[in-house]
Amino acid sequence: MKRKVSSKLIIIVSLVAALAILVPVISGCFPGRPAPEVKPIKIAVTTGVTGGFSAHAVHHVRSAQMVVEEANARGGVLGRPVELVIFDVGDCSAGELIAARDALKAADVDVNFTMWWISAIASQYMLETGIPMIQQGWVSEDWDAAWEVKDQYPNFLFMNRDELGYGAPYFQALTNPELIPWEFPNKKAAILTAEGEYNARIAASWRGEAEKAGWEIILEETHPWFTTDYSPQMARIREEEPAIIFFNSSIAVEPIAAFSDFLEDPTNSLFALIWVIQQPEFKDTFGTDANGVIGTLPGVDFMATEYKGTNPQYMTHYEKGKAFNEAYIARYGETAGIAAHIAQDAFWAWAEAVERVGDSRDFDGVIKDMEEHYYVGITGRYGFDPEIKAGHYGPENIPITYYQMQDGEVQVMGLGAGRDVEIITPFQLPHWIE
Amino acid sequence: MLEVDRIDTYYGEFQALKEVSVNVKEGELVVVFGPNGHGKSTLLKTICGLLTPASGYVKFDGEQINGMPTQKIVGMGMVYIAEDRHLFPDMTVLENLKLGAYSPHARPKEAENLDYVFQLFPRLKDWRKRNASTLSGGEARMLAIGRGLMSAARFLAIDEPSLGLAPMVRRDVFRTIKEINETGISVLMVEQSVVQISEMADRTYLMEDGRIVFEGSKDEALKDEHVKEVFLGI
Amino acid sequence: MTVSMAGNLLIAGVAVGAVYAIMGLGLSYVYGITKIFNYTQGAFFTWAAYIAWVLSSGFFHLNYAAAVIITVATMFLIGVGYEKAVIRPLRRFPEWQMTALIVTLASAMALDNLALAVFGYAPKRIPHLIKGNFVWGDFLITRHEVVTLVAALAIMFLLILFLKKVREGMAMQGMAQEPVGARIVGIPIDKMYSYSFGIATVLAGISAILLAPKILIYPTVGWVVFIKAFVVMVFGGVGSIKGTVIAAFILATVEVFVTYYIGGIWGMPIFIAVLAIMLIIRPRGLFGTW
Amino acid sequence: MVVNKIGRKNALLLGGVLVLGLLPIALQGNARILNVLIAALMWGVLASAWDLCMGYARVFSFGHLAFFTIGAYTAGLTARQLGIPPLAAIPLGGVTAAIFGLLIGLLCLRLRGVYIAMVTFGLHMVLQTVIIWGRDITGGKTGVTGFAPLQIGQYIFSPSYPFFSYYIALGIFILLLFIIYRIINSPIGLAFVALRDSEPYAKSLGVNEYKYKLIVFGISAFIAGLIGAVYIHFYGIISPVTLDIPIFLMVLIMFMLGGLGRFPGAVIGAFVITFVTEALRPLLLWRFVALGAIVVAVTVFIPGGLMSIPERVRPFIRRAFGRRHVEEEVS
Repeated sequence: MKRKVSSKLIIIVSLVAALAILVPVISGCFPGRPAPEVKPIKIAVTTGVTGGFSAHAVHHVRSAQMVVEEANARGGVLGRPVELVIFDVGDCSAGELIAARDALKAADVDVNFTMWWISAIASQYMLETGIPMIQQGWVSEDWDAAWEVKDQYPNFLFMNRDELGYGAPYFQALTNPELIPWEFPNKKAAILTAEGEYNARIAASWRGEAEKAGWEIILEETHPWFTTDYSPQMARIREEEPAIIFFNSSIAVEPIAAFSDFLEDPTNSLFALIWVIQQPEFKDTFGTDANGVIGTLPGVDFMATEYKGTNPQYMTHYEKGKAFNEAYIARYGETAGIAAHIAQDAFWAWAEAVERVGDSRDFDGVIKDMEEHYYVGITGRYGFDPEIKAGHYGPENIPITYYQMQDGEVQVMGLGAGRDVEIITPFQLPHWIE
Repeated sequence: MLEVDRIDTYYGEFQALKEVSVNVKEGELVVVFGPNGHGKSTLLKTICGLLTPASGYVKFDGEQINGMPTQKIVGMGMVYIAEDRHLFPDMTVLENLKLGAYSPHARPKEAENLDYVFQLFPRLKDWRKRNASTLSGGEARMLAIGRGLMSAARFLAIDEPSLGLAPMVRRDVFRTIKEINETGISVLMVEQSVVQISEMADRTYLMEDGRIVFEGSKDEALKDEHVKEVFLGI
Repeated sequence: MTVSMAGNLLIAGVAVGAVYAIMGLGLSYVYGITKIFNYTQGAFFTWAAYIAWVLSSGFFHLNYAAAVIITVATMFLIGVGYEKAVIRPLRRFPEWQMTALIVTLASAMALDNLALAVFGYAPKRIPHLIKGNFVWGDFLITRHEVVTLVAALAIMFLLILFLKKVREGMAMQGMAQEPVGARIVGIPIDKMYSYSFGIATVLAGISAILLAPKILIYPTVGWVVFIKAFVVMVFGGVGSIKGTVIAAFILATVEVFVTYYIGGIWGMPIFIAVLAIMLIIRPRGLFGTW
Repeated sequence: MVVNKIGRKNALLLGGVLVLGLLPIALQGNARILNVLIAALMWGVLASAWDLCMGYARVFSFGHLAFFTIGAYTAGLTARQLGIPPLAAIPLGGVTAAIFGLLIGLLCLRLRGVYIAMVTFGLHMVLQTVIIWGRDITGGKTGVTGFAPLQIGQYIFSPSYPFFSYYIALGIFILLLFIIYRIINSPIGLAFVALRDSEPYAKSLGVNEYKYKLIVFGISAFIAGLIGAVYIHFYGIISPVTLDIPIFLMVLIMFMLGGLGRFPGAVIGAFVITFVTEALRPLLLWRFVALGAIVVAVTVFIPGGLMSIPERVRPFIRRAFGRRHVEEEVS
């Protein structure tokens, strides 16, 4: 009996002790900061540094760091210093995004710049906070759930809507004799697609347009992310020799692996990527071996290229972009990835709106102002359409750009969408085509 | 040659050996008797380094060996022949014997020792291509002893060589051990039953509940009242 | 499907199978000898590839043969060091194999992410050992693939020879079959554990050198190969060298044909489905001994 | 002595529950921490169910994350397509997972350890592919969304109502952990504990071992599926990201770190890993390097897992206080 009493006592004491220890420890994991004299503007960058998009997120984070330094050098936003809050959402699973949302709310940020989120519903939770959320781009159907309630939550914008660029218009451009003056040996195409909704939708749209034009799809294939062995697919390609190989993937590793295998024994085919051609890895891996590979991107992105056109409007983008590229290379020793450029434009478009509104906490007001004004950046002129919550496309706004690897560099081949393309640098026949 | 001085050995919190002292002189054949589960095997395992005593020490040729890894002890010329044999089941008899001579000092004498083992157990030679797992109890026992001899040991610690053997085979095994002993190899053997082999032992110990309760020559053992009580039920 | 098509696919399957075989041998070897389920094998693969890259095309621009030798030697030291630092302290405790499982898992996680932090996500390429192709009519095989195939078979025979004829190899096998027996005859267990890890890590290194020119190097590359090697090991029968090699060729060929006919996304699931069917028919794998 | 010991253990468990119950009040409803706690509770249940299988029944399963996902998808899809209310959809998720568990168990439980791991991992891989491939039904990589949430009055079980949701999650947590606890202390559970400690006992158990393993496998699949269904109702989404290797590793590490086959260990591991991961987040790229290194270091120093600390400390205390219970313990 005596022992029982003592064990009860132990339990009560340990309980109290546990609570006393647990609460500060857990709270300690989430430190709050003492408020400084001038309240800084807090901008958040929410991106999957450790997830599957790690390669892009790195550029996103670096670019954000540069933008904040530059903003502070210019005297901040609204005369207040700008502070950067980076939040890693890993693999973008729901739990990660909820944690991000709660952390950003706790940090009381003024705006949230995101890269590409897969978990749309979690984005909806983020929208509930009212914090403006400016996302780099995605296929809007992925946002179905959030899309339905977009009137309820006006506080988000897309920089781009990717489905406008890569699907049907891309096929049209590839078969546009002005852009690509090459007589196709046959009307066969192979589509190699990475798993996931984003690429699946692009593939479906591309395929639909190709079939409408009477082309035969000899191979349509979905591979897992980070697939690096394409020998069976290449075997099929070597047998059928399709005129176009459309490689539709968002991670540079995949096209690099596929293209190296392709080069072992190439066929007379165009090798067409989507925006991955602008990831520095691709260029750095192949150098001049890749001469002839084609890619596309919504928005002008003049990194590491020379603009040979004469359009003064694009000249502006080019000068700005070139300055940024040089600063980026000077600082990080490598070419900026695609996410870096859009991150620049997203911030300055927002900052200009805040300066006009005069209050960073007027969330709806800032977004409304962004929708009402144009911003001229590195990648294009941004005028946001309130209907689609995204930047306008078109030669005046965000042009669709087609690229080709020439002399080991990514060159702008043409600007425009579909059949309406302004030629900048003439197409060169890929070196592997006989 | 071997001095065991007041060792205590634990299995977790269970104390299996309590201040056990045993010694074996050069060329002697010493037998430790005792009922099952009273710490005899633990004693041998502690001596040859499979277990580490919590206190006390084990000396071999005057050098302290408790705490040494087994392979070093084997290298010094002591080998343990286990009760449950621990042969390599998926290897042939010959491979088992070869691995017996793994220790660097035994390697030069490998061929010589192999001849000796085949001479002692001619049947092993016939079975040298057979898998060890297919051997019967008596055959496996022979192989275990043979493998022990391959290590060019000067000291054998044999754990219950008679366990599970038919009386005829048992006698064979004992006779062989005696023969080995007569070539000058010291033997410390552990047995359950005192009667069978008491005549071949130079000295005997009785172990009960982890303690040595009797020490003396074989004649003294057979006369001792306590020993009789334990083993003969008198 | 034409004959040349089938032939080329078969060649592709055999070439991929050779790499799975080497990697599978490493896993099977560690598991057979130490009964440790070594998750770190995949991370070692990744690191071996990065080391080879740093030595050859990355920074030092060494002669490729020198790079290979240094990589293999480094991998042996890494394997031995890993065993000594991380696995050996665990071995004193009961049920340590289970604990080893978590340690190797966590090390794999740490090492993969370390590669990400150090080298970034940009994929790296290392050159083929030999450039060029062999072509007979419609059939094509790269010289590199031939080297891989020869290496796989050579490693298989060397391993069998080592385990059957060399005293150290026999001792390792003895240790696997009967650990206490191995201690009794004076086999230095600690050393044998370290060496087994060293050898397995070397096998991971060799497969990395052979595979990396074909599949690029990126921080999680080892996982994909690891999982496939794991399936290969189980299919062939754990601990069986011959079984592992045969299983590697069968599964790689199946994978190549499935990718061709159904799509790449089905490669892995079918790979595993074949394994499941196999295990239901033969619960110990092709040549499993237990 | 023995009775007293179990009594003390129960009291400790009760105390743990009490602490968990009081935490939100102590934290003054801090939404951020509460949402992380809810995640820890859910992972705690999954890790415990997995541990029941791996630590007690010694079935080397790699399929529990798949069961979790099956439960989640079943609940989400039936709720969306058929409009089934959450209270029916959640158990349905559990039952479906259990059916899959029993089928897989029937196939593979006679195999040996690693082989079971491979077959169950096969389920994991196939499931991932089926989800991506069947995008018309499953939503592909985007996942399942858009169904009625679990709602009581104006309160919704979602990250937007952390205080309310925490108690719902805690209730489910206690219920499911109680089931696991009862199984561990049932004759089957005790038989498994005895089995892992002594081989001869395994033989005396004979033919029934297969049956018992199957039962435990089914139950733990059920619990995993159920908590998966709870997960999707809480977050409103599940996607195949859940089946990616990092999460798989994290859950495995949770119960391994807590202590394999030491009952509340999995829960403790889940809490530790969830919070450490969260606390390390500012390290960005170095986060998982640090996490992995910490787990390796902790395991090398405490090989039996966190739950073995008392056992390992006890002899030292005993020695320090000079009390010797050696004989008593053995008898």
